[in-house]
Amino acid sequence: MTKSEFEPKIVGFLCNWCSYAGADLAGVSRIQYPPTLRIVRVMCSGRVDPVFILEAFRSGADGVLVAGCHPGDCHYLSGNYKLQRRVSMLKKVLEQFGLEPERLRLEWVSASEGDRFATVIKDMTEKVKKLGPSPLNNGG
Amino acid sequence: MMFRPKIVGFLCNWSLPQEVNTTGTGIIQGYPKIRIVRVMCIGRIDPVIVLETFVKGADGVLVIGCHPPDCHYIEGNLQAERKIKMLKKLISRTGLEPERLRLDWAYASETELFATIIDDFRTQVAVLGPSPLAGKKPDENVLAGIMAAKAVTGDSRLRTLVGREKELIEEGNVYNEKVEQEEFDEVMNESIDEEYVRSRIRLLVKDRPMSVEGLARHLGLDPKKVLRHIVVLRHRGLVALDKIEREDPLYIALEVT
Amino acid sequence: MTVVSSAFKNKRRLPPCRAACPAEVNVQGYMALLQQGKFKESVELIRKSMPFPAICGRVCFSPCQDACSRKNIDQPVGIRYLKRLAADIEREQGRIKPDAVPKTHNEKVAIIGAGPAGLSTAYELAKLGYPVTVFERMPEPGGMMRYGIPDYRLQKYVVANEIAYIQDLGVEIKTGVEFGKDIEIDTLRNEGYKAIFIANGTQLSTKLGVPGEDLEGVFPAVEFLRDVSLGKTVDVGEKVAVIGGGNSAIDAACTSLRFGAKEVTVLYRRSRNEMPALPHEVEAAEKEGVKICFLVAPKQIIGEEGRVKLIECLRMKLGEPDASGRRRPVPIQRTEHTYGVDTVIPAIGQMPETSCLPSILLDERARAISVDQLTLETKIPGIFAGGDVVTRPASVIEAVGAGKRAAVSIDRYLNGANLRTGREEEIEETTWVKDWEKITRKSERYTAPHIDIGRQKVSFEKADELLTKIKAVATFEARRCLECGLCTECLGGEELCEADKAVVDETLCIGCNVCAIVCPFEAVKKNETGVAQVNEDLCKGCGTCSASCPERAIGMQRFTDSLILTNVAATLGEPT
Amino acid sequence: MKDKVGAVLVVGGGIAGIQASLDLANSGFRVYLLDESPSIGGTMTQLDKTFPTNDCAMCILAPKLVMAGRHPNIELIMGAEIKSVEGEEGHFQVALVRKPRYIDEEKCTGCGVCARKCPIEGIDEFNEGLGERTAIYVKYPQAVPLVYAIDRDKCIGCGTCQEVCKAGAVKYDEKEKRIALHVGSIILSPGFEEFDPKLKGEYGYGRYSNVVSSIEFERILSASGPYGGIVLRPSDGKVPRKIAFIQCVGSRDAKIGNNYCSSACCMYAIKEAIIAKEHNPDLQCTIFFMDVRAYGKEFDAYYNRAEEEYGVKFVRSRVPQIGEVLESQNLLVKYVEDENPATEEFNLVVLSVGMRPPKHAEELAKTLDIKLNKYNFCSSETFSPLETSRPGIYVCGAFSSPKDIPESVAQASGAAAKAASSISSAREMLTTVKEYPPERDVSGEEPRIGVFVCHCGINIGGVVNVPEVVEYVKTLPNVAYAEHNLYTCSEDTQKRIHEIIKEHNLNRVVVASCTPRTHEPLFRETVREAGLNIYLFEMANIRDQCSWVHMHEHEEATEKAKDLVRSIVAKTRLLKPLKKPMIDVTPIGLVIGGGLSGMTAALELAKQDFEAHLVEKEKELGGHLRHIHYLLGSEDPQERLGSIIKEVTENEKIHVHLNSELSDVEGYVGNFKTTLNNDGEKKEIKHGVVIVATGAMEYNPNEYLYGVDERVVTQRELEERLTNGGFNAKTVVMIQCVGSRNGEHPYCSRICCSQAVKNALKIKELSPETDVYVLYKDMRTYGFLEDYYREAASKGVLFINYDDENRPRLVQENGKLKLTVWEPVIKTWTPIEPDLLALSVATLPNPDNEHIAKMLKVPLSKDKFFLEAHMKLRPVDFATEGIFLCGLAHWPKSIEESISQACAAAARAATILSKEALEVEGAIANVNEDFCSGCKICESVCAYNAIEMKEVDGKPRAHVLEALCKGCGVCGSSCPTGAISMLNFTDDQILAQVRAALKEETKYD
Repeated sequence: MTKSEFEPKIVGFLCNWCSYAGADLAGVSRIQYPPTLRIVRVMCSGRVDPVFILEAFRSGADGVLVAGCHPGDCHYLSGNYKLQRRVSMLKKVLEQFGLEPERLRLEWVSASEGDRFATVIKDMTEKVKKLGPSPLNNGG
Repeated sequence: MMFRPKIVGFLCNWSLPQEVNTTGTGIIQGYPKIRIVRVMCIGRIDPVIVLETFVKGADGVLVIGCHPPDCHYIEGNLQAERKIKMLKKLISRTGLEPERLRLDWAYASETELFATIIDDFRTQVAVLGPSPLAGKKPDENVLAGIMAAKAVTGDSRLRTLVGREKELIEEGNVYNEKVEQEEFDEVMNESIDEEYVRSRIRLLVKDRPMSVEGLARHLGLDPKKVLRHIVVLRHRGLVALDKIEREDPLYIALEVT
Repeated sequence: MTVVSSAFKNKRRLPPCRAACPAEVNVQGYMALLQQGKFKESVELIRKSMPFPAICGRVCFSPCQDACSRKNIDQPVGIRYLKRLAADIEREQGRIKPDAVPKTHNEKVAIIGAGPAGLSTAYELAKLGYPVTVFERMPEPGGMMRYGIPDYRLQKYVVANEIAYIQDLGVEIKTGVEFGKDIEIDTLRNEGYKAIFIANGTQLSTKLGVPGEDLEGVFPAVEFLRDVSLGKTVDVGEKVAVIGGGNSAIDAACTSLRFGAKEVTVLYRRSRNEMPALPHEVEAAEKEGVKICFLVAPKQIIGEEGRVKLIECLRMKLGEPDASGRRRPVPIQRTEHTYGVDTVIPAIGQMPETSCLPSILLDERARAISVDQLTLETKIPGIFAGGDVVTRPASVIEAVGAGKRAAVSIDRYLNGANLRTGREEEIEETTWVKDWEKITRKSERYTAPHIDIGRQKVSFEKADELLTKIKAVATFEARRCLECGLCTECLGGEELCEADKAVVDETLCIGCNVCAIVCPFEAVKKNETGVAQVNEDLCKGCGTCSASCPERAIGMQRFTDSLILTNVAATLGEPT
Repeated sequence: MKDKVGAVLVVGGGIAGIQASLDLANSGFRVYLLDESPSIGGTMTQLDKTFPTNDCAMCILAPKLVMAGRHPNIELIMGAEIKSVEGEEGHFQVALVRKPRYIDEEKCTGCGVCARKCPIEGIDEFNEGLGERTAIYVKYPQAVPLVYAIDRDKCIGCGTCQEVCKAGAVKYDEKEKRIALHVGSIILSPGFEEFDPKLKGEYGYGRYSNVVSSIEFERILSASGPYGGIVLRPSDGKVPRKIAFIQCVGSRDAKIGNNYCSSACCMYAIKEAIIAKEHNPDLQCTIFFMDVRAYGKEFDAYYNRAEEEYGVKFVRSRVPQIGEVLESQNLLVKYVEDENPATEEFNLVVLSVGMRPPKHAEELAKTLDIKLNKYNFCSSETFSPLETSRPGIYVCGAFSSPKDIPESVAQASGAAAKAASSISSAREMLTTVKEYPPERDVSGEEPRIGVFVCHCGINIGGVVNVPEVVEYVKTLPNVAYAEHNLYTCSEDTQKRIHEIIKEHNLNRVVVASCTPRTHEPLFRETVREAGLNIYLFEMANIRDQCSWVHMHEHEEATEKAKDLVRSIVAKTRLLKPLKKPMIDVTPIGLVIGGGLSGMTAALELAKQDFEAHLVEKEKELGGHLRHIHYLLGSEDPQERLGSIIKEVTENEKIHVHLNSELSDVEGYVGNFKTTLNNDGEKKEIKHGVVIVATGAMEYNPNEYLYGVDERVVTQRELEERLTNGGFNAKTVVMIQCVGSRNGEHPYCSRICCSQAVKNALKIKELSPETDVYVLYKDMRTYGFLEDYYREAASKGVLFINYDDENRPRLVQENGKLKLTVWEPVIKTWTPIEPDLLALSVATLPNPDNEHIAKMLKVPLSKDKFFLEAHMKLRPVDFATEGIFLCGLAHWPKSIEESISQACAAAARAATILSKEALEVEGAIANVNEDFCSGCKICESVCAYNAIEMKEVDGKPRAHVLEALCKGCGVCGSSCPTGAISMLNFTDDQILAQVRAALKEETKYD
């Protein structure tokens, strides 16, 4: 992969108890994945306000990942359900903005799924690379 | 033409015979055979200066001080004696003949004794022939040895030991025990050996990175010992890993800020 | 001429030798010059303190040598011998002829007596530009130096030469003028002398106070030595007895030998270590054959036809110490014994001739002039007195010292300044080794290498070579001086001065204290912030600390590493 | 009788000693932690990484070292030995002698000038002789206490160190100091001594330079080791191509009297091989072993990954001898493969040395008057694994029996429980509460941020260009100070941060290093001690989420690290100080599961005077123990079960709820409310902590005709027959790993090997002439169980090895069972006709785990057992505070291990129950009443009912119940008017973090 090829920038909102711990486990197990992800830690995926996701795209993110605990695992019981509804609503909104919905991705990652977390990132990086830079992003 | 050795004489001001011309170039009528460098006391002579003198091409260095216990500054001569003892051990490792450095005692009033010392040393150096460092192309190996020795005498380890030697042996250490001379010599010899080899290694890897095996071959030492020295040099931040070629890590000197 | 070290300014801290010398002669100064073989300059330096280097070099009791701290290592430096050698060399090779000092003052000063005290005052005042006239009773100036000390100890030409130096400065000496006869205080005042310094010494011998004292053949020491120095021939006969233990007794005894006496005996009422005479002079006399009997005192002198034949003496034992601190001799009854003698020379002391002096000047027992100890001013303002006439018989150097002090008082008196201010501080002795036990003493006594020059005639080259050898020994001896003073004040100036001090780079020093360990002078120590600090007063500049410092944080002001290395390069002729 | 002394003496400052001390100190007891060497940490400090998580040993140990070093109730007594112990349980008088260290511990700052200037050098024992150290030294840079010591035999007394020491800490005249202590109980955790490989002359250790011990190899691997983390050969500094690991050096070796297995060597050898390959991928590692004993939690997964993913070769063969090739100093390893001898040349050989009892174990035993077992380890019973022969003196760690770090940490907490229960009445008697300096009011101050970027040895520094990141960080607005450190979490750097905060007047701190999940509390503590509120601190994770996952892209990793730090700094700029509300604690524990573990945990809580509810699904207590009739060793399990049940039922502090199940769990640590369902009748219990001891289930096999032919039984059924006389078989065959180590359950059930040996010995005892065969994949009789394995073999039990390719085949032929087994030695399928076939079946997780995990909201591991917070740091805690775990619910384990873990769980629970009130999270919801329209959406979405409506001058406004709010933030992002802001995760903080993560700050638009 030559330097000049497009390197997407992905912002990841990870919940402290499951997906963030999963990302840590990927590190502990030294599972390599592309350095495209910038993680923002929140206590629960339910904390992710649609405003955050829109601001991420506005600030030039080519893709946004929101990852929470598997349903039922949530440390705060049901935060992840709230997230699910918000994301499905947001995808429709993005479409109206002319942003491909695939740029926003919702995943459930548990504290012990280090390798799964890595595969999610690899897969998302490929997909966003195919989509090319975000139209909002002035190539910054 | 007959080899006339260049000898530098470090003479203490108080044991210098009157007729020796104390100012100017130090080459005086009565003694064309020796170049005098006058110092207030031979205690003033820093080991680094002696080695620098050899680097500048002297065939022999003669240090003449007041005969103990006669020293205008009480024990300057005794401190010089211990420094030169350490220097001789160090020089013998560099390939330069330690006999090219000599310490002797004299009285200002006894000009004859002064003359005989000079003549005797002159013949001794003549026998040894010109210094491997003198002339247009000095012997690479000996020069590297002396430069390494110079770095060692500039470093605090040996200077601390030799500076404290007299007090440790005559008055005793912090535990109020007198240190035996043999025990001290053992510590000193060990320190000289270690620091000298480390200094050689550091100079060698200054210009190009080398492997433990390369260093061992160059210095004719057991690679195991060289590795132990690399460990210490790395710990002191003087040497670092440059890169690994096949199975040989190469080390490079670090500039100490 | 500038002097390097800052130590020069606080004058009152003096090395032991200089503090012990009544005339505060800068011994360390001329030692430093001698070390570099600068004989002429060292005499010039001595003359800055006093005018008689050659004389003192011969007769002084050298208190400076007793105080020399080198005695703690082997033996003191031969200060007196070196002073004499320097002065003799300067004299033989043509004394420096000073040009007369211009008269910057017009107040005329009269000095009574051309002895060491008088001449010293004249010398000091002349240097200050005062018109000085010295009135001397005897035909030649010099006082006791010429007439009190026999030729073998102090050659006349030496005295003349040194007095000539004073005259060259512009001092006028009028001989044959007797105070109290030809001139008096009032005549001098009328002649316009503003200040008078009475230093006519002690002329009269002290009487023995025993029967038969005025028999013929009893020849008081003062007159005996004066006549000899005046060139009269004196017949002392075969056997001579000298009464007394001072220098004049020994001089009289030795002079008697030189006048043909076969058997000369000195009778001294106390024991050997109470003798005031110089020990080496006593030994020299004994070596020449003089016999000395101790604890003996004359009871009476028995004469035959008015001429002395026998002297009867009593044995003494020493009782309680008297006023002078010496133990009082007490006669032991029935120990009378006699010595057959042709001449008896009493030498038990001298007295000033006070009859010619106004009584107001005299002390209560009218035996000497009483003065203010500090300013040497007598009861009459403007009139000062010093030397033997005040202190009764004392040494040449003490007289010179008194002369110097009187000159200061006269100078202040004539300028109307207070005589006492700033003169009371006592002297603080500096020595740089705090405890001498730590210093290794030398086992064998040091004996100067003996040079046999003998009396034989020598060619000019041989003499010159001989002189170089003597100078070499002298410089070596001078090098033994430990330079206890802060700055040698050798007035040698910047290029000559080799004073060197250590200097610490505080950024490099880590406070490991090796410098303090190697410095025997405790001149470098860690200060409270834990960094090495040099005490410039104590630092001798040997440089050992600089060469031993593990962090190479100590350099020297003068003998820097780079200077030494440039010298090395220079000597080797930098290899191309 | 005299009242008890509320203090405990812990002998030995290794990981076990430290863990025990922390648990005791945090539950109200004063602790004297004693260690022979100048600093605590024991052998673990020398390790590079630890299995099976590959965490760097120092990263796990450093937080515990720092906490122990700073804890107001723990007093470190270094360089000391016990001279005498008098008295009895509750009040011991201990006489200690402290050897002089010649440095004043109060004054020494550990700056190291003295060591840099000391002219004397000696062998560096910490680096196992591979390097040099000076006469005045500290064992390793992160030592706690960070105080230097003088090696009196080496030092010539030149005085340099005293002179250069700015703190004036050097005291040459320090003498031996006698110390007298009064303690209530004593815990022995002196650890072990590494077996000296010189005693096995045939391996050439000490003669061949390239034969090293495993501890030496740890130092070679370590980034802070002599070779800076580059794997080299000591003989010539070359990078080895092929490394051989020889197992069981000094273990399972009757010839030299060490017949026991040292338990941890298989695993650390595999780890060393994996880490070595990580250092340079084309390295080839071969491990020569007899049995790979990967019996612990997820050990087998680690073993399989080593083999498949890392390509480590495993050769099952003893190595009789090692030779040396003179010229190259390579090594010739002789071994046996498929019965024929072979030799292979290696560049480096690592001897996996076993564990010997600590150096002066006998002396210690004599002084403390405790019994040792025949190997000089501390002897203990199966049912009282933590107690020595003398009441009041307890044991944990390797001194009780060789074990790995997770076991040692669990045992340490267990010993803490035991030590605490015997002096429970003296709790809080001698402890002091930690004093903090007053908090600095930073409101109104311009943000002045201090950034500390960590190398973490080579973990970060090896990939990310840390100095470049620091230079970049200095350009960020409001960053007042930035620097990089080798280990930011170490004690010395904590002190540095403290001083720098003061010196540069910082009011916010960022540490860029590893994950906040493990290290945030440690740094918050340091920041608080420097007078700053703990919420003025943030961490950027540039290790686990950057350097470790982008190991081959150094530039990109460095750029990403810069972005992550810039992003966190952006959030830090907006951080506000917050206060932490206190919640009270109901000092009652709830234990789920009435098996051995449950009962032990409940008993331990009761002994510490805490009330406990014990909930058991069935109608009687006992769990699996009811089916165990005899043990290896002399104790009678049924008799002990009876006495435990009696003790539990008679203890009035324990409320037993039989045939009861959990129906609902509400609340949080200190304030749980659980409703039990007792045959339909509901009962509500209030309690402060939960201990999960739900045990496990035996696998019901469907292979080997089980259930079809009644001659095929499980080991438990065999045990029943052997006890009630129903046994008369002539040939018995046992098959191991039935249901374990296969696709479905890829883990080892740990206890089946010892169960098989137990039954085999029983058979030989009852009818010696019966033939017994045991077909095994690996005989995993670790620790002292090895003795029984050897005893069985000597009594004629035949052990035959099989592997997955050729498993034993069973058919029913004319009424007989016909078993064909692959005979590896003669390489043929040999038939055996057993009268009885015993299957060693796997231990499976309890099916109820799913349901209970949901209720308690705790995670399960991949194998469906419960997942603990951290395998090494917190083995018996759950991530959720206040919930603990022990027994088979955690992982299959033996009776002693279950008891130890049960006590450990009780000890951990006691650290909470012993407190009246707990400080609770400060980052919770905050309502701005002006914006709140009273729409109640927040109330509906909050899962904790932590927000409700409240009348505010007539209008409904949202109001947060601080004690209940967990700070999840759901309400914050659901509120249509933005009235709710989440403290420490406010909207603008997160938005700033998002913007900065993507691009350079420009003036905000």
